[in-house]
Amino acid sequence: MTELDERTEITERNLRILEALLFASAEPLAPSQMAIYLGQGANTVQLLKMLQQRYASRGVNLVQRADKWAFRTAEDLGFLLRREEQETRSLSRAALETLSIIAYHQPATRAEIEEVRGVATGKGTIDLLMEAGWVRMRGRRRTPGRPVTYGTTEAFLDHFGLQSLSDLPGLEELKGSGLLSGRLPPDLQIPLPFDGALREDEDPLDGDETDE
Amino acid sequence: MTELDERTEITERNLRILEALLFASAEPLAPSQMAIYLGQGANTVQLLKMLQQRYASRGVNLVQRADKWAFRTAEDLGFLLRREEQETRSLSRAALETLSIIAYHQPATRAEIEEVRGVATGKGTIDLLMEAGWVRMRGRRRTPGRPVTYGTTEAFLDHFGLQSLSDLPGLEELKGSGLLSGRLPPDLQIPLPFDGALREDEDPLDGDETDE
Amino acid sequence: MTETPTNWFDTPAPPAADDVMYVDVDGYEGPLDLLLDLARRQKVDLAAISVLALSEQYLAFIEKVREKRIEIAADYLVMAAWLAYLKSRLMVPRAPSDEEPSGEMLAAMLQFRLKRLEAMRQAANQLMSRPRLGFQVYARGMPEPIQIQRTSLWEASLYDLLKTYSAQRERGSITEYTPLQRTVWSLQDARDILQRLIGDSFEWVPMDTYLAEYLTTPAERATVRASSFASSLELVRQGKIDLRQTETFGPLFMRRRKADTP
Repeated sequence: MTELDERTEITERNLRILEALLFASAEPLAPSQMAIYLGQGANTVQLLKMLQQRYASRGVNLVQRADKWAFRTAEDLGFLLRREEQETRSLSRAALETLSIIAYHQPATRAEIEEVRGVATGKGTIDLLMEAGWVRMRGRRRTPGRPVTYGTTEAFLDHFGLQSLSDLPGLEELKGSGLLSGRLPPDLQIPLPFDGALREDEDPLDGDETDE
Repeated sequence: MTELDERTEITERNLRILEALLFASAEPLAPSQMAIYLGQGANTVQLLKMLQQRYASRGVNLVQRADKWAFRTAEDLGFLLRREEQETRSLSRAALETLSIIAYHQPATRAEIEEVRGVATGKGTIDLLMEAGWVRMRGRRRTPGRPVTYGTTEAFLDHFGLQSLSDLPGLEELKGSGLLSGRLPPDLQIPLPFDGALREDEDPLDGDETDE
Repeated sequence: MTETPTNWFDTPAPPAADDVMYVDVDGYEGPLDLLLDLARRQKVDLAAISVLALSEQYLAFIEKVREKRIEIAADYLVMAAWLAYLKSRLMVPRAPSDEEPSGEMLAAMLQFRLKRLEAMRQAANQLMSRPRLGFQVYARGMPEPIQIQRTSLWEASLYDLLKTYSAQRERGSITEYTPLQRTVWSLQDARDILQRLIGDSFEWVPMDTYLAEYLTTPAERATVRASSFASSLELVRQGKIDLRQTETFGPLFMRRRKADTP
């Protein structure tokens, strides 16, 4: 067996393992969770990209959600697979608005959400979004009162089929028009949805506040 | 487009639909359940067999169960779905007390351990220490009832970074490090752990008692 | 900013009265939502909206609602006040010394907020119309869970081991316990002493003054005070002395009771 053959065989074996792992899980997996099963020296992300390519034209695609990967049915088949509207508990307009404000303005405090909506947000609205698993408490803003900051979760990305927050629809235009600015009127500084662990003006939550 | 091309395209499309259906279904599907999603005149079973062939060498296989079909992890990769996990846990106080008495007083019988502790020692505690690999049955005391004597193992020395049992600090060292207070009765003695195979008052265990 | 013609200054045709009439306040998510709806009725791009006209419509609407004596949330009234202020700023020319924000700035601010709210609504719609997991896109329907077998790895440090051992040896070795002997004033003693000290004094004297010589040993202070106090209550009950305290935690005064006072 030539060296090339051998390398191909190893790659194929690793790809099979990744396929099996990703098929078996309903939740997206991080490369680090899969790397332990691969042969030594395997480049997990590179292999995942190979696999993604192979499945690109199939009925099931390999997609990336934040830094995790998952198999999902192809988007273009959605019309076929669309199940009966099981969405009996559809989101209220208030919840939808709150979700998009958190998504585009994160990290956002409750006061900031209310500022955009021009109306007080019932505590239940954010709770509902947290219960759905789309919104989480990120930390605390380093301002008087240390208000909790909210952001979106990985499940949010997965649910809406986004690879990262930069894929949020219309983000570029919003950024361009300065509408994501917290301050009025159009400010020079245009904050983008912040995805990192904690921004410089955020403190971590106190221990007992992180649920999950 | 030639007729052949067209046929190929229709086949590919149907295969994609089957892939997505089988992937997303919560239970194995019968061909009749899938046929309604395919183009008219499609031979569902033939398509399923094609798909089965394609996935035959992959990490996930299309398998037939009775007359229903489902994706399943390739059998040779089943090991991926079983995982052994080690979790580190700290010893309970009772276990730690028992272990330390066994270490210093070995060979020690259960009655002797209880005498030092001042409370009854549950069987579970010693079992746990044996399971952890730190304590072993050494022999039987040559006294009425022939109680089992316990001692420590090599793994015990390993874990606590001791070369030998004589490395366990004695009375003066314990006092010097502040672990023992100065206000102790003058007759308090810290025993020298016995390191040998069997002490003169010990009999070997009966053949079937030595595990491992 | 003042140079460019601001088209929200232009007064458009006033809205038809009934346009405002059938607006139902219950359907709105706050004043900004109401304003946004009114703005849409101008049927122009938000950038080209007349803020002045908008303010007038809003104020007219609130007026209508109040005439009907319909309860209206404070939010709406706050916005009405702000819009009235905005209107005045837009109509009154700005004095050079004026420190407050110009009408144009306030109008731009309102316009920005309306645009931002509308943008967030559009974003929410766009989000919801994406192929969503569980609606158009699916995860594996039969996930094959990983079976985990857990084995415990025990953790303890040599320090823990030694500390535990020492602690229990120490516990087991201290068998002799001699309780500390304390001098205790019996109630009878305290009573005798108090009666002797008070003697025939009809003056109010603090208890601690009487007991001064007994309170010098710190160890005995508590028992002296406690027993003396308890005894003094008994003496009061027997009508032999009077007690008085003028403030909480203040000194306790005592004196002999005169036989003839009730």
